[in-house]
Amino acid sequence: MSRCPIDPGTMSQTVVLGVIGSDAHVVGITILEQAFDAAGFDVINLGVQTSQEEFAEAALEHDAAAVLVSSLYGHAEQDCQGFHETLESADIDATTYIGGNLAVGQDDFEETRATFEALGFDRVFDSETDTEEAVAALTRDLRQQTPETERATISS
Amino acid sequence: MSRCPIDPGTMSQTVVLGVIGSDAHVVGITILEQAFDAAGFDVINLGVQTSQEEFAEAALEHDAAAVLVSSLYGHAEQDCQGFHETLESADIDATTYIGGNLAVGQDDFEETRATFEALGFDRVFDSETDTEEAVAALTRDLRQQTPETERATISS
Amino acid sequence: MIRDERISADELRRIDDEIRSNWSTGDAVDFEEAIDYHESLPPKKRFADVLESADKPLLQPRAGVPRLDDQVELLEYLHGEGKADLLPTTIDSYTRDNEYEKAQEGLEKARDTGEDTLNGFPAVNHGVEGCRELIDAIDAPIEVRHGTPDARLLAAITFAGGFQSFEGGPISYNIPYTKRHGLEETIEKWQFVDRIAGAYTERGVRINREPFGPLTGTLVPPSIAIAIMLVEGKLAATQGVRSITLGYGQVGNIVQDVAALNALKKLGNEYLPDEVVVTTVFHEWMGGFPPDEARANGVISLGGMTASIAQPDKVITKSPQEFQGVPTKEANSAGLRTTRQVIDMAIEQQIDIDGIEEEQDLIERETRCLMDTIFEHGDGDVVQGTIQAFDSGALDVPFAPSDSAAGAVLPARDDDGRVRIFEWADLAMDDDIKEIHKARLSQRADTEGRDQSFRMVADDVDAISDGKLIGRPQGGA
Amino acid sequence: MIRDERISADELRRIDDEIRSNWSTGDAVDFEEAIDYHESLPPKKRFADVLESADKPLLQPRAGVPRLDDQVELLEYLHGEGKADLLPTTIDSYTRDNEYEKAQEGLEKARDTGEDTLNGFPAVNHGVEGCRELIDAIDAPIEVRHGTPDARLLAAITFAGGFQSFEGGPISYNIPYTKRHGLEETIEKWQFVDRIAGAYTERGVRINREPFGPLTGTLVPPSIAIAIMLVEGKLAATQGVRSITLGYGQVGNIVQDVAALNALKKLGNEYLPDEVVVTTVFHEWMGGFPPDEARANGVISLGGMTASIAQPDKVITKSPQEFQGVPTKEANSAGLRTTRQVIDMAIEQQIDIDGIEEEQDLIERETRCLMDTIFEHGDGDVVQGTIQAFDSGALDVPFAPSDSAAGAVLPARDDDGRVRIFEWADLAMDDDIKEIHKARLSQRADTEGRDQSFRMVADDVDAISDGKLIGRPQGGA
Ligand code: B12
Ligand code: B12
Repeated sequence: MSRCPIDPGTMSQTVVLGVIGSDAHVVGITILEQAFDAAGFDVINLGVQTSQEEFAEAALEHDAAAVLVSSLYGHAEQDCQGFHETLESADIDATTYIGGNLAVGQDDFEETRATFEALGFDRVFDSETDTEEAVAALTRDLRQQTPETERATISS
Repeated sequence: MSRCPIDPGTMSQTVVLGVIGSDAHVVGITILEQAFDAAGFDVINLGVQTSQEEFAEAALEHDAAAVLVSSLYGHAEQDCQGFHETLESADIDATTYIGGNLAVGQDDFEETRATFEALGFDRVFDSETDTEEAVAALTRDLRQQTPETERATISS
Repeated sequence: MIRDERISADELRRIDDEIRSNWSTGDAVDFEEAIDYHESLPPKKRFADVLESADKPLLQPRAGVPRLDDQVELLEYLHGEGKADLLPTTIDSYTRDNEYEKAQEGLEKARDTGEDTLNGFPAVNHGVEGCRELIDAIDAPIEVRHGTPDARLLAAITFAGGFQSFEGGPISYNIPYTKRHGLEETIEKWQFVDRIAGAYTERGVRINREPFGPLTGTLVPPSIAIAIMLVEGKLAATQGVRSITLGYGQVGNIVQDVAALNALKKLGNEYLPDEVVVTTVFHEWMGGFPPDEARANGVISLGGMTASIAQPDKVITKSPQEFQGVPTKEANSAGLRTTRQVIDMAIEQQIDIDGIEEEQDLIERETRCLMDTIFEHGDGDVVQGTIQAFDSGALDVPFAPSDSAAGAVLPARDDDGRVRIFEWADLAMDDDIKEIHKARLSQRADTEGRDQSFRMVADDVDAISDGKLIGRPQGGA
Repeated sequence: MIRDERISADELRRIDDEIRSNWSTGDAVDFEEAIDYHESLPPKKRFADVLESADKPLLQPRAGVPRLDDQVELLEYLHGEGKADLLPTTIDSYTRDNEYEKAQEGLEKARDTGEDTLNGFPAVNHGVEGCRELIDAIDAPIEVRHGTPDARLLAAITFAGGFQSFEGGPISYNIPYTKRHGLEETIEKWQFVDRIAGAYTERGVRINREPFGPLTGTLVPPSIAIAIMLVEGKLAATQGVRSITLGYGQVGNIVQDVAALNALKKLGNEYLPDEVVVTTVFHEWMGGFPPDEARANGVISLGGMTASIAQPDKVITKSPQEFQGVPTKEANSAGLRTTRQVIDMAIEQQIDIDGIEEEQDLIERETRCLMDTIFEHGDGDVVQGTIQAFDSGALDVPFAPSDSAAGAVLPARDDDGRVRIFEWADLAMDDDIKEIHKARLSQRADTEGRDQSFRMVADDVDAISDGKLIGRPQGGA
């Protein structure tokens, strides 16, 4: 199979990735890491059981363009309370995504999406998300934020 | 396994059994025949694709105490229109049961029961019916109709 | 005296004219124009080609509702959501009885009330145009499935209507499906059906014919089913059919089922003429289902597992609602997807189970006994042989409702769950084979500490719906 | 330096006092009184006896909700409607982190709102009395299932609360479940858990212990899982445990799964002391499930099929809603009944598949390599050996999130769908075994016309949820 990395643009595109709270589901981020890496991003994978502060520290240190939070075990809502405040207080203005199994039990995803958008995430992904989908979305989102080059807007 | 036939009483207890309409599902009545026979009834099995008239003729000829109608294929309601009128016009006053898969599709059984009771059947059985259940019910129903012996009423 | 001979062109025309006058829609059938229509169909709607060129088992559900638009919607759903490879159109019971008048009433009632007052699609009433609307709408091949003893008009209309596959046969749609039709009568009628299929075939439109293998669906010993498939395959071939799919219904014992499908394929190629392309179809369990969708899914999966090992060309799936009644489209698709998942997970695995060859050998020997008796009864003619063999009981089907079969043979499972014959009646079978069955069944009787009796048969009939394969006495063994 | 030695009575008492003061409910634990309580339980609630005396695989689901009455209702349902033989109580994630305060908040919120704000039953917060209410209410044995690195308080409370089976172990509840706990630390903590189980055992209350076999649930090569089971079994035995259930998670290839379960049983009996009763548990597929209940039922059924052949003592079932989130009780029961139907239909059949002995032999040889390296690393001491072997990477688990494991080993399926090792890193394995894996994997690479790479691993991770066993390139082979 041929791989077609989507060119993420010229500026450094560092992505911080991790599983929040005390969640230890690592397989998803392992796959995500590989996909973002193959697409040309610089990926800082913090692994599982990452605290809000660790996300903030890493984002600051690496001047991350995006922070990608994963949660599978059903406690995402509690774990993400105040997440964006933590980022803001460290002056981080990165694009934030969250994805995985975000609710306990058999929930309706639209409700879940609304909950996490209200918490401040730019995009919310369910666990059926294809890695390509996430890579494409981030590529688009980051391009639109790049003022120096003129680009045609890609409709989302 | 020991078999405990339920004594259906002293008088002749002939049961006419058949599958109505153009339905050819024979396995159920084969099993029912064997069960009623083992329980001491005289069973006249008319087989599949039996018309209302054939049921009436057989009931008359054998002075049947009960007429048991089976239907599996989903056309029972059409096939049983006027069934009790056919019996009445031949002066047959037998207990009538119907059983099997009585509706097309995934229906609520209580509705189905009401439909067939309205058509005149004394009892309506679904396809989860155990043969023993049917034998026990008929034994009770026929006893209650036997005036010469005094019996304690068995609650149904 | 009817024999296994091709219907002459004159005769074909005569019957064709006659049956087309049985219902108003018969007029619209025009063979030449129909050939044009078939030729206009894209390759992916050509049933025989799609089936014969597949490299893994194709899945097909059962489905039929009275109204045309509902049928389109239903098949689109089964294709899209259920990912069915091949689609069905199941015909209603009135049409099967040639009661087109009653079917018309049902169809009109369905149109008025929106309810499904018929248990299938009345294709004769929908006519050639109605059928073509369906064929045009659906992006996959579609087969007519029914259970009609006299399917001549149905065949004439549905073939002209663009269907390229037609289930059934003179024995398989007689013995399990009807009480009073004589075999001679149904053979004559199906010779006509096969002859029109043959006529299309000669013009390059290969109509696929599929004898109905499961018969009564209830503990049918493999060799009986296979013998009947071979007979029906031969009859169809004589009339010019060149794409024949022989069927077999799962009995639930994996070794026996794989052996039976292997034997079916092998004997099919052996007994049918070389010019016929023989394919096989495996029906997921056709007997009584558990009254519980979760357990039904287990039954369906065991079918998928078996299919992944035997690799028939086609699998007819069941739905988890089989017990209850005609399934919703969602349940029907679920049955397809469950089957698909099991097959796709297992099919690349090498699963060679011991004892399959031995069982296959037994099935083949049994089938040859039955075929020999048929040829003997007919003095070499398979039509006469079949009629006479059923008449004498040398050929028989368990639980047959038909007056044309003795229905005296009784099956029961052995200690391993394979279907054996408990009561032979007059079935023609070598003594050494009978001894093998007897030994297997007495082993089971020993395990259970009870005598072989009809009770055992009845317990086996209920076993799968009660959650087991073998109908052991309760609390026993 | 921590070694594989029994904790002394003094030490046991000291730790016991210490941990019981970690949360208010610890006070209520009274060993002597607890023994009385266990003795009062009827035979059908004695986990070890029920499991060890069963004559066919017992079924057990996973289930835990925060509130006591809901948990009672849930387990009653799974027992009644799901016909589970053994019941679980799955503990919430805060308790697993020893965050009893947060668990308390969650529990109170659950009580106030009626919503399940925790992903399990906070047994420590419910305390001894709460646990006993559950044990009293349910007419079957119940196991504590969790994922807790430091499960000392949980064990003290649940054992006193009447539970007689406890899942987990120092490796299996560390490596897959947590990032920062050192192995030395978790081993020490689990020695205590095992020691209390041993203390009960000495008083005639045989607490069953079940190391968690599936590990990360994702393409774990059988020998790695088995080696870890043997280590944890040995550690438990040293502390006096006498009923040990070794676990294994389905990889989906029937031959490999049956071979692995056979090897697990055989090596378990060989490596563990004679006085231990060794049983086995088979977990239905623990990796990513299809996002479709119908297809999930196929995955579950393949597990049932495998169980019917391998006949482990227990099967942990999955629900068709596994992909989505914590299942409803109906879906959980459905998973049980689907599994039951498949097992009951297949278990009486003789299904001997070729190649099982060969695969078993390979698994055993691999496992012995790993066990040898452990003994060597520890100079005969299994505790030190395990710590050192993980440290050097001679022992490793694929996809391990823990800092205590290299997580450098990478698995991939071969052309038959068996899990092989693609990247060995420092795993201790004989070269001839490595060659076998290499040959199998290059056969697959050939079939697919692509190189072995992480892409293959990623495709295999997704394969079952995408509907296949092997992650072939799309549109390829
Ligand atoms: C494997 C597994 C485990 C393994 C994990 C091993 C490990 N360390 O990784 C083990 C067995 C240890 C485990 C433990 C637990 N698990 Co678990 N587990 C699973 C399972 C079966 C598969 C997860 C997986 O690996 N999938 C494959 C990967 C490739 O997919 P993924 O993780 O979904 O990630 C993809 C997408 O979600 C998405 N994505 C994920 N994150 C993000 C983030 C962003 C920004 C984006 C864009 C996309 C994205 O892209 C990824 C790549 O394709 C799922 C159920 C399922 N999905 O089938 C349950 C599941 C996630 N687990 C569950 C639970 C409850 C637990 C436990 C709490 C309970 C228990 N039974 O012990 C513990 C938690 C322990 C802990 N502290 O975290 C629940 C969660 C319930 C909920 N949310 O409502 C699930 C859904 C099972 C269930 N139905 O109950 N589990
Ligand atoms: C085997 C079978 C067949 C065989 C029948 C062979 C034969 N001649 O007997 C074949 C394959 C030929 C067949 C054909 C058809 N079948 Co069919 N068949 C079944 C199946 C799978 C099992 C039936 C069976 O034998 N059960 C075992 C016996 C022991 O149980 P039983 O018949 O239910 O009888 C018991 C009880 O119902 C009860 N009972 C029955 N009658 C009575 C009467 C009284 C008075 C009492 C007290 C009790 C009682 O006691 C019996 C003994 O325990 C059922 C589905 C299922 N149940 O799993 C579908 C089913 C009955 N068939 C169905 C249909 C639609 C058909 C066809 C119309 C369509 C088709 N696919 O071709 C044709 C009909 C042909 C015709 N003219 O009749 C539908 C009926 C739909 C509905 N009612 O809504 C069903 C439910 C399948 C489905 N889900 O779609 N079928």
